[in-house]
Formats: sequence, structure tokens, C-alpha cells
Amino acid sequence: MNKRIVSARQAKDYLSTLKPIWCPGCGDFGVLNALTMAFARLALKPEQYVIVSGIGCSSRMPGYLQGYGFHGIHGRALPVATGLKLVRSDLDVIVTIGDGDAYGIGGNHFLHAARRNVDVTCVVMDNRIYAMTKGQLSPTTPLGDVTATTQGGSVEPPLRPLLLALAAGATFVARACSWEPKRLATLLAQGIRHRGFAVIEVLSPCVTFRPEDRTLRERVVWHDREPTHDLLEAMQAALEGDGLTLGLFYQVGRPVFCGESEVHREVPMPKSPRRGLDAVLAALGESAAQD
Amino acid sequence: MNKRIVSARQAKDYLSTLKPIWCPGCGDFGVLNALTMAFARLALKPEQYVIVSGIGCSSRMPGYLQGYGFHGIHGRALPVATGLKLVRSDLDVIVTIGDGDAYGIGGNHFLHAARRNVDVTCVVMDNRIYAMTKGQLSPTTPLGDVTATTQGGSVEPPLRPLLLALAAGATFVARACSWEPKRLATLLAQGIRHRGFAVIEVLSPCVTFRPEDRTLRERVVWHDREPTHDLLEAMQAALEGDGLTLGLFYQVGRPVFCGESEVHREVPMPKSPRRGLDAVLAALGESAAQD
Amino acid sequence: MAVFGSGGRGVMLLGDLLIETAAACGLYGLLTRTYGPEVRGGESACFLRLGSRPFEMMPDALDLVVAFDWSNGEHFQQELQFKPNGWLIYEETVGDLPHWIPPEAVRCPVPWKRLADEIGFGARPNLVVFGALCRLLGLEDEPARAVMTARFGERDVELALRAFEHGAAWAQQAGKWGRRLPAVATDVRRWVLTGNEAIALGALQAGCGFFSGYPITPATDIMEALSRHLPERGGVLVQAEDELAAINMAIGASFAGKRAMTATSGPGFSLMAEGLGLALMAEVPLVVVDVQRVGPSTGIATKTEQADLWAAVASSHGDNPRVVLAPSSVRGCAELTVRAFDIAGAYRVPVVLLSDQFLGGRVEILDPIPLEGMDRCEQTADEHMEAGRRVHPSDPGGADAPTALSGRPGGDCVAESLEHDSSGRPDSSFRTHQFQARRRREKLQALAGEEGWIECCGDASASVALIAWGSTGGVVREAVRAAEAQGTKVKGIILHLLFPAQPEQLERILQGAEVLYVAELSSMAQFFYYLRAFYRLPSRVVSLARPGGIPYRAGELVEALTATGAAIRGAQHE
Amino acid sequence: MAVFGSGGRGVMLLGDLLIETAAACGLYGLLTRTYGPEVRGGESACFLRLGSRPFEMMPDALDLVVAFDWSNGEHFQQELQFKPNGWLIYEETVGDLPHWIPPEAVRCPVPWKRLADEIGFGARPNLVVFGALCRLLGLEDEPARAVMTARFGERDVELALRAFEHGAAWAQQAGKWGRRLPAVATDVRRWVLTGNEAIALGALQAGCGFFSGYPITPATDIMEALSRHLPERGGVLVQAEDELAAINMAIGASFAGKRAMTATSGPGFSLMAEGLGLALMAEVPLVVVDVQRVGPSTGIATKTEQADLWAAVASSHGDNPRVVLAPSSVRGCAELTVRAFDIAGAYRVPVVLLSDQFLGGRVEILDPIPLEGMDRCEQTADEHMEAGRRVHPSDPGGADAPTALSGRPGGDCVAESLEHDSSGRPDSSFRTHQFQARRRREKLQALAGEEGWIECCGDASASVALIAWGSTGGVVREAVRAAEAQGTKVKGIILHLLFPAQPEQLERILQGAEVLYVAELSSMAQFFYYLRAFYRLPSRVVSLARPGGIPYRAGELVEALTATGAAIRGAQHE
Ligand SMILES: Cc1ncc(C[n+]2csc(CCOP(=O)(O)OP(=O)(O)O)c2C)c(N)n1
Ligand SMILES: Cc1ncc(C[n+]2csc(CCOP(=O)(O)OP(=O)(O)O)c2C)c(N)n1
Ligand code: SF4
Ligand code: SF4
Ligand SMILES: [Mg+2]
Ligand SMILES: [Mg+2]
Repeated sequence: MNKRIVSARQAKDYLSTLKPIWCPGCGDFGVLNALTMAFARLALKPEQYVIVSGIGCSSRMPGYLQGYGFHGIHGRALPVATGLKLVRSDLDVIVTIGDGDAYGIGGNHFLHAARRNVDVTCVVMDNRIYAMTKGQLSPTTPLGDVTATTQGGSVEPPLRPLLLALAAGATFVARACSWEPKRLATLLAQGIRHRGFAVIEVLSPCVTFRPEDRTLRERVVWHDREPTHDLLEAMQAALEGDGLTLGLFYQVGRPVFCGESEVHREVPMPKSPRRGLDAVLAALGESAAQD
Repeated sequence: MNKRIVSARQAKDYLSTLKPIWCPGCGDFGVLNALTMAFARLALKPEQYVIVSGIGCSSRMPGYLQGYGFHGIHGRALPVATGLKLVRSDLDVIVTIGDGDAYGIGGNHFLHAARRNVDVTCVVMDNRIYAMTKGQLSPTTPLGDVTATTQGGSVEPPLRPLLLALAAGATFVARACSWEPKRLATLLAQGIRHRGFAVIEVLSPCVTFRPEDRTLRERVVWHDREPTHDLLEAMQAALEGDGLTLGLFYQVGRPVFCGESEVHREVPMPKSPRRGLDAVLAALGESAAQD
Repeated sequence: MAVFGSGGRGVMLLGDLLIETAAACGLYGLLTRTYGPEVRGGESACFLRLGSRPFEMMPDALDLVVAFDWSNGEHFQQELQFKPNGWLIYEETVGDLPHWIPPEAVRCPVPWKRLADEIGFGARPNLVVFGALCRLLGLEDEPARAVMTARFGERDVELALRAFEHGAAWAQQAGKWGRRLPAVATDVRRWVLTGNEAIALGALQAGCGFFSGYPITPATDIMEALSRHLPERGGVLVQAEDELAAINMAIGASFAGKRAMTATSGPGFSLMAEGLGLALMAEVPLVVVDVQRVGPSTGIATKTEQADLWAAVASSHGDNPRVVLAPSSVRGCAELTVRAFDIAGAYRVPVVLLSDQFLGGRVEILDPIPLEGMDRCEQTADEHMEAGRRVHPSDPGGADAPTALSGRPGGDCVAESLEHDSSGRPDSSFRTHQFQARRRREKLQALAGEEGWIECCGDASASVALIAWGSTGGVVREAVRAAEAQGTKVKGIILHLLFPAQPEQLERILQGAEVLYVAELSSMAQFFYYLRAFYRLPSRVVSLARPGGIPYRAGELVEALTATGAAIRGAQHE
Repeated sequence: MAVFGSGGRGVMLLGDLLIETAAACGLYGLLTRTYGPEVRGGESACFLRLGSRPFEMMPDALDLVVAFDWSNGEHFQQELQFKPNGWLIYEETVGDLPHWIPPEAVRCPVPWKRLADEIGFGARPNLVVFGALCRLLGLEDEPARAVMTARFGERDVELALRAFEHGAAWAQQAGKWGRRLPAVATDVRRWVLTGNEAIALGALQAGCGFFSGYPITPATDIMEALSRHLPERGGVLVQAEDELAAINMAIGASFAGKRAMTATSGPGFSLMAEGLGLALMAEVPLVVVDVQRVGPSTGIATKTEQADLWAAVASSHGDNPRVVLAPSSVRGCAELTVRAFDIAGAYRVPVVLLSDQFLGGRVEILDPIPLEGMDRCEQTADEHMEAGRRVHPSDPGGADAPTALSGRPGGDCVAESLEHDSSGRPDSSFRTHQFQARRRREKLQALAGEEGWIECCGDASASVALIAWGSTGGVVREAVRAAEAQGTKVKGIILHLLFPAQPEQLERILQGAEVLYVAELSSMAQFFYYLRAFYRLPSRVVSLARPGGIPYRAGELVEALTATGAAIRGAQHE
């Protein structure tokens, strides 16, 4: 076996042997396929990436892919991914979560991961509902919709995820859909290659709890312009078409987050208010040097 | 005593008898004064408003004012205020918190309160530091600054609070400073009168842990234009001057959040998947009617 | 009986229709449901028990099993025990019976598919089966029709009735069918409720004015039920952005004078730990429902366990004397919810109501419950406040002081999460902390002194006692009866107030017991250790603890009460 | 001795300089600090004890009190007990002494202000006082100068030295001054550390590669210390957006193969409950430090208590057999931190290290500790993985399996929060849950079986035993000595491994004890009930529980051991 053969891995080779629990027709299948295509296109080895998720239908993703994965708890995928990436910057860290995970319970982490420009790819499978728990309001459920917990119709205006991502500081911001896995795969590959926090919001309809979202197919429009570097321009573009415009809206380069680590120390260390530990460490250092 | 006399309450009458624990020169004194001025200007009775806060130097506010208050836990002031407002819409609910409370640990609640347009006034005393805990990094600490937890200099770009507020859906967005309490009082009064989520970000320097922020005085500029209704225009204005422009940037009318309540039911109630409870309640209703 | 098949076959609907019809026919009954990990599709099963007395658990073995297909059936294998001569009714075209079907089961192949096809119902034969089963069980047509009409609406019921009648006719004609259930004539319109619905009902009856929650299986249907009914009664419901917000919103509403509640399951309950401490410190009444599922972490969302006990009693940092109540029946879910609101208000304390998936998810036919809400639904007791005098909830003299903002001039008070003095001012002195910590602890003494929280069944003079809480309490009631039928006398004990503990009361009840068996669904034997910590127990205490996932069967407990069985299993925890 | 004054007077700096100088002079010592609620200003005090043996608590009464002013002094009144003929040194111009100064104190007015003014130091006389105190106590000039130079830097030290010398000269000349401390000649360069610094030190020595935290008093200085030293050792530190993120970031880094830690105090620990369960279920090693403060809720941030015990053992829903360690000295803080990392890695389990403000915030002079980090600092044990074979952490055969992603082909594994089988696949069957729940519980048996976790002091054959944990353990060590000096034999017992419990070991140690006194700072007597739950205890067990805020004094415990005292206080919890 030589390297050429290894890199000729096909998309389907990235699938694990676990059978998805998803309902037939679920949008998440498209995302799974697109991920395998993107991996194949980038010729990633399964040990080169890690898939991190939370809890939800969408968050089952890590189990269905070859390679390392982390199926954590609801809303905390981004912190797990952040910790992981900070100590293993050689790996591609991909977060695959639902709208509830990303914008509901996990909203604060989304905000801060974007602000810090953590170098992970955040794929949000937005089905505009809490599917795993059988159909409750999500932060992206359209206003007025009846759900299991808004039986009189939702009174909450939905969040605008890309606006949020841009305001918070994400450096790669795109929207795609699950029913065009090839185009999605292209964006995924770009997002994985991007250095910094890449948000890829994927319209991934839930056929069981929002069958009406099948009509999204007719309503989306691809935005085929080049991504802009201008924040407000990107916001404008992302808002167009009632938030159903697809494409890559924004991409800029900005230092990625590495935590507080030696690399980043340009400022001289201030004097310590207490000397005890400094002295002990200095002493330990000396004695270690003597050994 | 007639009404005239009651409404002639002076600003200082709104102070409680508790002595602030703040350091001499702390910006929060200015905010306290401005609040009393705003109350006086609006001729509020102390039983007409509630001050809700989290934990931090700034969050000590409720204790220093007459009237009802809630000094809760770090980061959760907005949910407390939301619950309170939803059942007592007759009261003015004012949240007084720090940058850590609002944008750090409480970021998710900030996001969702803005999205829902909860009818509270959110006064953020931004001193760009965690002061109560003695000087650690805050989400608004400038890049590169040395703090107790970033002894090599912070590597995190600061959050842009007003951009976030606007992206998330706040309907009244302003920035002010603690050293001009009269102008702050005007904005506070406007914010309290505003129906919807009003964000008033107040530069309120911490003299102890960020003495360098005294220089902010020279750097701020008042934005004296009328508030716009245009989201992107407001964002642009809020970003100007390195985020040190002061004024009211944005104000729009939008239905305020009332939770799921009878008032908002325009959609017919869907059929229940199970009839048990409906039947029992119907039966109980009948028997109650008979009594 | 059990009905199972892969999802989408209408197994759950069939169960619902059967139990509602049985209720309308004057029977008692119990329905439990099991799902696989799939959101839709995958295996699903329901178990139904009908008769002339209330039931709290499934029998050890089944009279009747209805199988739509065999896909994934092996997942339920463990739960499928046939009675000798139990019937297995199955679709005749599905091919060979799986190997795990016991030979003693009487095989009854039936042409569901063909029957359904005949009337154009193709893949969903459940209504045809419903018709046939009604005939088989002896459930009457009239109630069945009424149930279907209520379910499908006048417009859609025609089609359903066609299928029903086709199935019924076939069963009639097939002849040998006719295991009639004892029809019980009754005037009482019985209730058909799940434990979660009973909690929602209790909340509504108690005058709950605010609910905030975040979806989580198996607690979500409390919120769903309230979403239908709370707003129309003038209350407010919010789906919060997370559980931290949920509990804090409820605290805010409670501070504003409303009876407020939140409901969750394990993971959400863990997130609420800090909020629970806030409610306690600020002395804001609050009801927090935890419908337990299998843990730790995400665990198994759809199955039952009793391993949140320690968390319910001990979570949140610092000294947190809260109240923990635990219903042991669907009826108890409703009743204790009302009590929970009353206690929360009276003691200005957070009350944790610990239910579990086995209670929350099962459907019971039960007699109507008289639910009396407290007359004082709003917590603000204006009459106790003299204008101009601030009476803070932390004032020991203010036992009846307003627990919340009253909106009255002079009633100003600041709820405080810092240690504070009797007027609510922050105070970090040792003296104040000592005084307030003690007051917070001792204010629950009146509750701890109450009688009636410990339920007894069986023989009060037996030397063998069996203790449990929560849904396992229901199993204990049945096990005690079963043991008695076998000639073994057992004293059954079920705790409903878990905190504060009631050592005196239990000691009195335990008098005469030489050995105490402790039944619970927790691998770490949380209840067993809880009992050791807070009670005086007989010298021999044997833990029967096992993890959840499947509730106990009565037979399992009866067997464990025999010396050998118990000694082996209990060893781990003694 | 004690030094107090309002903030900004340099009380804390003076304390630091004194203890560092004492250390350099070869003395042992202990320094504790007390703040008022004010962030800056307000009252503050430090207590210092110096001598020729290590100390773990302040004496019951003071030899020497130095007062800068009287503002808010009454807040410390409770902590200010003078020895007969104890000296009170105070600024002569401050006017009348407050009424609460006991008459037996020897009054020594001193012209600090004038002295400071003379050399232009006006409002901050602390360095002048430092000079005077060094003379008074007999601390040598050379070490004092070295300490000041290290503290102020070569450039700024000149001014400081002037003040120091001015004070020293005055004291010299004032004559009557000269209570010399026993100067101990030693070659050992002793350490001057707080408990929190010791934890940071332990983490660095154990090879911690990742720290994520969120500021909270009194734990923040662990993060602050690591912010200075972790990056320069190749580690990464992140201040997370909240504690939920902090613990999950650490889990992520640990899954990636680094030794990872987070540190917090009560409120943050409550927020970490869910994450703790995740680490447990996914079997990701993790060290979580909780430096306890007064609770519940926000409580009192700057004071000590031991009431997070239940939360440490029992928080998080479901069955969560984690490890809980508790140091009882500054030395223990360092040592147990290293152990915590080793245990976390070896058992693939979260380890809670329960410290408290009294340990974390005090400065001790102590002998150097040999701290051996594990040789295997990265948790990924590549050598245990055969290429092509997935060994999941949940595989019972994989006790040495990689606990984290190894980056090696074929090592793929998915960490899972759902119940899962030995290969990590989600599995909701009862059988799997039963098996895995048991395995998670039983894998800690080896640890529970270890010896050496229970410390004994005093008389092993005494019929009276006194048990404690955490910082109260240090007080027990001193109380046992004090009781012995009074002729009362006591067996002192200190637990350092709180979970899993070690009932056999403790039973052995308790042999011969007829009565067991339980000392702890918790109003609800959490340790007392914990002991009842998990151990076999003598028939008489008496709780001495009281809330925190102020640590025990040895005298307080000795007094309590007399029958009357104990009977009264223990009654509440028996
Ligand atoms: C702390 C916590 N709260 C709630 C839940 C229950 N829960 C599981 S998945 C989910 C939401 C799923 O929605 P989303 O993230 O949009 O994913 P989807 O299933 O729609 O793909 C919730 C609320 C949980 N597991 N943990
Ligand atoms: C859950 C929790 N985490 C941490 C803390 C500790 N804490 C108290 S105040 C504070 C931050 C204060 O910063 P900010 O909100 O900006 O207020 P400021 O003091 O600067 O006014 C923190 C982290 C806490 N009380 N609770
Ligand atoms: S419930 Fe919806 S989101 Fe979940 S698997 Fe089914 S279709 Fe997909
Ligand atoms: S520490 Fe800073 S923010 Fe806090 S009171 Fe002092 S000056 Fe104000
Ligand atoms: Mg979703
Ligand atoms: Mg701040």
C-alpha cells in the first residue's frame, strides 16, 4: 500500500457500520453524505479529524462516521471541541449539531467560539424544531407555528443565526441545504480548510415533525457571489430572501484562538503579587536541572 | 398628602439606607445616581419598579435603591427578570448587571431576551473587567491587556455588545457613560419607557482594576443623531469610533414578549394526541360549575 | 397483554384506544409503552393490563401478545414472558416465528393484512386489530365508537369505524374468540391519565400561574399538557432557552407572587442545581419536577430509573435544606403536586417532586381524585404586611410575611443570594450566618413532624419489611399482596416525603421488623444509603438495588424476599 | 499575632512580608487573611503565627495585635482574643480605644504616623511598621531586605528600605521592644505557599497540560497562578465563558490526551454537575477542584465552610461513582492534586478535589514536598492499542486501553454520553445498562481497597475518637495535641478519600473507640450523615457540626469533647 492508494478513499468509506436511527427521508442523511464527500475530496484520513456533537437527532452524527468522535451532552459540543482543538491543533475538529444545541441551550458557547475565532467547523443542522424530543419550539421555529409546546402558536420571533454568527465574530459564514449534498460538500470542504470559526448553517428538514418544510426546496435561492470581507455587507446578504439565501457570505482571515499559551506572549509577564509559587518553581527548576 | 407631593420625590429619595461597598471613584456610583434621577424624572413610585441583578460589583445595585429588588446569582438576572415581567407586566423591570454577567456567563440569556423582545430595561455596567473577583478577563477586555488570568496578555478579541444586541433583536440600543449621569439618566428614562428589550451599555470604569480606563473620558464621542429604525445603519453607527460612540442608536416598535398566554392565541388549538387530560379538565370544569 | 411492532404500525394508538375504551366500559387498567432509540420507526411496544381493580405494574407473565411484525422484537424479549397457555396473536404472513417465542405460547395466526387490504387500509391494520381485540376482550362497541369519535373527530371517524367494524366482524365470525373481561357497571366516569398528565393536572388545580421549562424526555409532556391548558386559565408558559433560564424564570415569577413550577429530567435537573440553591437562599417558593430517566449523563432517555435521589436531596453547594416529595402512583403525581405547591408557599422553600419515567409515561385508569388547591393561590399575603414596615422573608418573626413583592408601598424587600440578616441586608458575620443557616434548617421541622407521609401496606406485625419509594412503591404494594397470597407476611413501606427525613415516624412503623429489604432502581443503592444516613434501621438491612431500564416485577421482589435470593444480591451494598 | 486596619493600609502586604521574612529566617508560620465585603477598602485583617514547628490554625488567643485604625474593627471582634498580657500596638493618635478591647491587653501606643511622615510615607505606614515588627519579633535584617528586594524589584526597593530602617531604628531605640522568636538555623529553603498555590504547583508537577476555568472567589488564584506558569510549560489555559464551558473544555482536552483540570467554588461546582456526569459516562479523566466557601447560593465568598460535601459525592443525576479527595493541609493540597491526576488517568474517572477557603487562602511556611508526577503525562497509551482493533474505554477488557483519541489509524473511538456497549455503541437494553453501571461502580474497588488514605493522630487506643476532613483535619491534629496536654487522650482521624468510602479501613481504625465526635463546618452536618451512610460507626456518634464562616479553633474542639458541651451541640443531629 502506498500513499496514493490511501488517499483514494471513497466517500462511502467514511461511513461507520452503525445504522442511523434517523427517519427515512430525514435531511440529516444528506448532511452525512455531504460530510463523507467532503472528507473524500480533502483526502482526510479518519484519524485526522474528530467529530464532536451534542444531543439531538443531528448530534448522532459522530457514530455514523469513521474516525474519532465525541457524542457529548446537549449544548456543550463547542466547549468540548474548543478544549480538544486547543491541545491538538493538528486535527480537524468538526462540530455537528442541531439548532437547539447551537442556538438554544448552547447559544452562549456559539457566541464565544465565534468571538474567539476557535478553529473548528461548526455544522448546524437546522430543522427549525426540537426533533429528538418530538417536536417542540426551537429558536429558529417560524413565528406563529404550532409546536408541542406552543399549542397556541409560537409568539417568539426566530433567531437569525447568520446575523448572530457575524456579529459575534465568525470568520467563515455560510448557509446550505441538505438536499443538495454536493454543494454542501463543497462548502464543508471549504469550511474545514478555513482557519478559524466556520459556521455552516444547513437547512436540514425534519420530515416527521415539520413535514411542511418540504416546501423550503422551492423557496431557497443560491447566492453565487464571492464571499465578502465586509461585515455589514455580509449581514445584508445573509438577511436577503427571508433568510433562505444559500451560499458562502463571508470569509476573512483573523488569528485563530490558541488560548493562553507561550506562543502568544508578547507582553512581559507582570510581577506576581505573591512570590511564593514563583520561588518554589524556580527552586524546583534548579534542582531538576541538577539531577 | 396629595398626589402632587408624592410625585415630587427627589432623586436622592430613591436611595436606600445601605452604604455602597464600591471603591471611591467607582463608575457605578454614577449609574446609581443616574437611576435615581431617571426615577425622579419619571416620578416612579418605589413599588412600581423592580431592580434585578446578578453577582458582581455592579450587581449590588438593587440594595442601594428603594423599592423591590432581586440580587440573584451570577449570569441569571435576565431570566429572573423575564419570569417576573411576564406575570407582572404592570411593573417596570430594570436589570442592572456587569459585563461578565451580561455577556460572559449570561450571554445566552442576553441573546434570547433580545430575540423575544422581553419588556425589560437592561443596564450593563461595562467596566471591561471582572471586578468583584479582582481583575480577571472579561468578554469586553481589550485584546492584549494583562489581567489576573491573562498574565501574558489577553488573546481574545473583545465582544461588540451593541452589535450583538442588534443582531439578536433588541429594540432599543444605546451606549452611555457613568461620568455623565445626567445624559445617562435621560437614556435610562427613555429605556424604561420603551416597550421592549432596551439595552443600555454604560461605560462604567473600575478605578481599582482598570485605572487606565480613566482615559476613556477623552475618547468617547456623543452620537447626537436621532435613533434609526434601520438595523444595519444602527450597527454601523454603533461600531463607529472604536465602539466608543455614545448615544441612542436604534429604537423600533415590535410586539413585546408575553410568553404563551391566552392573549396571543390566534391559531386554533390543535387536537390533543391523547384525550385523557382534556376529558378530566372538562369533567372538573363541569362539576365546578355545578357547585 | 402486550402489543408490539415496528414504529409506524400504530401500536401506540391501538394501546390508547384500548385503554380509553376499557375505561369507558368501567374497567381499571394500566398501559405502559416502550420505544427503541429511533425517533420514529424502530421497535415499539405497549403493555396493557385490564381488570376490575387498579394496577400499578405489569404482571409477571402475559395472557396475550399481539405482534404486528418481528422486526427488532428481540429487544423486548426480556419483557415478554408468557403465561402458560398465553396467546400469541400474529400476522399470518410474517413467516417463521422467531426462536425466542416460548413453546408454551398458544399460536394464533391472523390475517390482519388481508383484512386491512379488503377495506383499503393496507399498511396500517391497527384499527382492524382494535375491532378484533374489542370483541376478543369483551369490550363493548358503543364505548369504543365514542372513544374513536373523540379521537378522530366527527369528520374522520367514518373511515376508522369501517376498519373497526371489519375487524370486529371477523373476530365474531372466527368464533373461538371470546375471552371476556369482567365488565364492571359503574357510574363513575374514571380518569385515564399518565403520571405526567396528573402532574399537569395537579399544577392547574393548585393554581399554578407560571411554568417555564425546557424540553426533555420523559418530562416534556408536562410542559406540553400545560401549553394546552395553562394559558387558557390565565397562566403563562415559556419554553426557556435552557434549564438555567427555566428555573430562574420560575424564581422570578414566584418572587412576583405567582405559584411557579418547572419540570425536567436528570440532565436538566443537574443544570438546575445552582438555581435550586438560589430559591432556597432567597426563600422564594418553587416547585421543581424531576421525571427520572436512566443515567448517568444522557443515559437512556426513554427508560425509568430512581438514581436522581441523591441529587434531589443533596445537589447544589452549601447547606440546602429543601423539600423532596416522591409520588408512587399516578394518583400520587396529582396529589403531591398540589401538596408541593402548598408546602413551597407555606415554607418559602423549593420543593423537588421526584417522579420517574415509569410513573410519568404510563397510562392509568383511575378513580377521580378530589384535588383541593390552596385557597391562597397568589403567594403575596398583603394582609400580613403593615404599611411602612418591611418584613423580609428571612425575618424569623415573619413566618407569614409576604414571600414576594407585593406591589404595596412600604413592602420593599430585596431577595438576596448572599448571606443576609433578617431584613435582607448582606451580612458576612459568623453570627448572622449561624443564625440564618439554622433558621433555614429548622423551619422545615414542622413538615418533618407531620404524620401520614409514610404509607404502609400488608401486615403491620410482620417481621419482614420491604421499603421503597417512587414507582417501585407501586410494585411493593403488589408484591406484598402477592407474597401474602403465597403465605409470606410482609410489611410494605413506601416513603413519600424524602426530605426532610422522618426518622421517628419510620422507627415507629418499623417496630417489630427484624429484617428490612430495600428495593430501588439504582446501581449505587442510593435509597439504601439514604436510609442509613437519616433513619434508625433494624440490624439487618438488605439492599435489593438494581439499575433501572426495566421496572421491577412483583415476582422479582417476592423472590428476592426469600433468604437466599436476597443475601446474594444485597451483599454488594452491605 | 494579628494585624488589622481598613483596606488600603497595606495590611496584606505587611503580612506577606512578615511571613516571607520569617521563612527566610528558618521559622515555620501560618498567615490567614480576612476581608470585609468591600472589594477594596473596608476592613481587612491578617493573622500570623510564627514558631519553630508547623501550624495549621490560629491559636485560641493572641500575643500581639497591631491595629492601624479602628474602623470596622468590631467585625473582627469575635476573632480577637488576647492572651493574658497580650500586647496591643496601635497608632497613638487614633483616639480612645474601642470598648471591646479587653482590659488585660497591654496597651502600646506607637507614633506610626509621625514616623511615616518623617520620611514622607504619609498614609501608608506599613513598611515602617514592618521594620519595627522585625525588631520586635527578632527577625533578621538581611532576610527582610532580601524579601523586600524580591518583592519591589531593585529599582523600587530603595524607598521601601528607607521606611523599613526608619521603623527598625525607632523600635531599637524604644528599648522595651524585643520579644525574640526562637531563631532556627536551617539550610532548607522552605516554601511559602497558599493551598491554592499548592494545588497549582501539584498540577504543574503532575504534568497538567490544560486548564479551563471561570473566575470565582476563593478559587480564582489557582487559575491566576497557572496563567503565569502553565503556558511557559507548554500547557494551555483558557478562561471560559462560564463553568459549563470550563468543564466541557477540560473534557475535550482530556479526550485529546492531555491531563486536564478545572477549578471553581460552590456556585461554579453546582453548574458543573452535568459535565461531571459526562466525564464519568464517557470515561474521560478529569480533575475538578472545588475550593469551598460559605453557602448556600452566593453565600459568603471570602469565608470557609465544608458544606459542598454532599454535592461533591452526590451531585449530577443518575448513578455517578466518581472519586472525591480532600486535602487537610497546604501540603496535602499539592500532594493530592498529583494523586488526583494519577487516579483520574488510571481509572478514567472524574476526580473531585475538595479544598476550602481556609486551606486555599492561607499562607503556610512548609518543608519542601517531593512531588512525583506520573511518568505517563499524556493519557494516550498508544502501546496498548493494536492497530486495527478498537478498544473503547468502556471495554472491560481494556483497563489500560487508550482513554482518549490517539491519532493512530484504527484507534477510532466515539466517546458516548448515552448508555453504550463495550465498543462504545449506544445501547438501551437493560442487559447492557446493568453490565456497564456495575462496571463503572466496581472499577473503583481497587481504589477503595487502598490503605493510607485515613490519617490517624493522637492515641490509637483512646476510647474517644474525633473525626474530621478537610481543613478541619488540621484543627483536629492540633486539638488532639492540646487535649493530650490537658490529659485527655483522643484518637484523631482524618479522611482524605471521601469517595469511594472505605468502611473496612475506618472500622479497623475505630476499634476501641466508644464515642466518635464528628467535627465539620456544615449546619446540616453533612459529614455526620455521610459517615452514617457509608461506614459502620460506634454506637455513640456525636455531631459537633456548626456552620462555617470562621474555622474551628483547637480550644473549641477540646471543649466540645467534654461530655456536656458535646451533648448539647450534638443533639440536633442525633
Ligand atoms: C440538558 C438537557 N436538556 C434537554 C435535553 C433533551 N433534549 C435532547 S435533544 C434536544 C433538542 C434537540 O433539538 P436540536 O438540537 O435542534 O436537534 P434535532 O433533534 O432537532 O436534530 C433536547 C432538548 C437533554 N438531553 N439535555
Ligand atoms: C456561577 C458563578 N461563577 C462565578 C462567580 C464569581 N463571580 C462573582 S462576580 C463575577 C464577575 C464579575 O464581573 P462583572 O459581571 O463584569 O461585574 P463587575 O464586578 O465587574 O461589576 C464572578 C465571576 C459566581 N458568583 N457565580
Ligand atoms: S425526527 Fe426529524 S430530525 Fe429526527 S430523524 Fe426523524 S426526520 Fe430526522
Ligand atoms: S473594584 Fe472596580 S468596579 Fe468594583 S467597586 Fe471598586 S472600582 Fe468599582
Ligand atoms: Mg433541531
Ligand atoms: Mg465588569
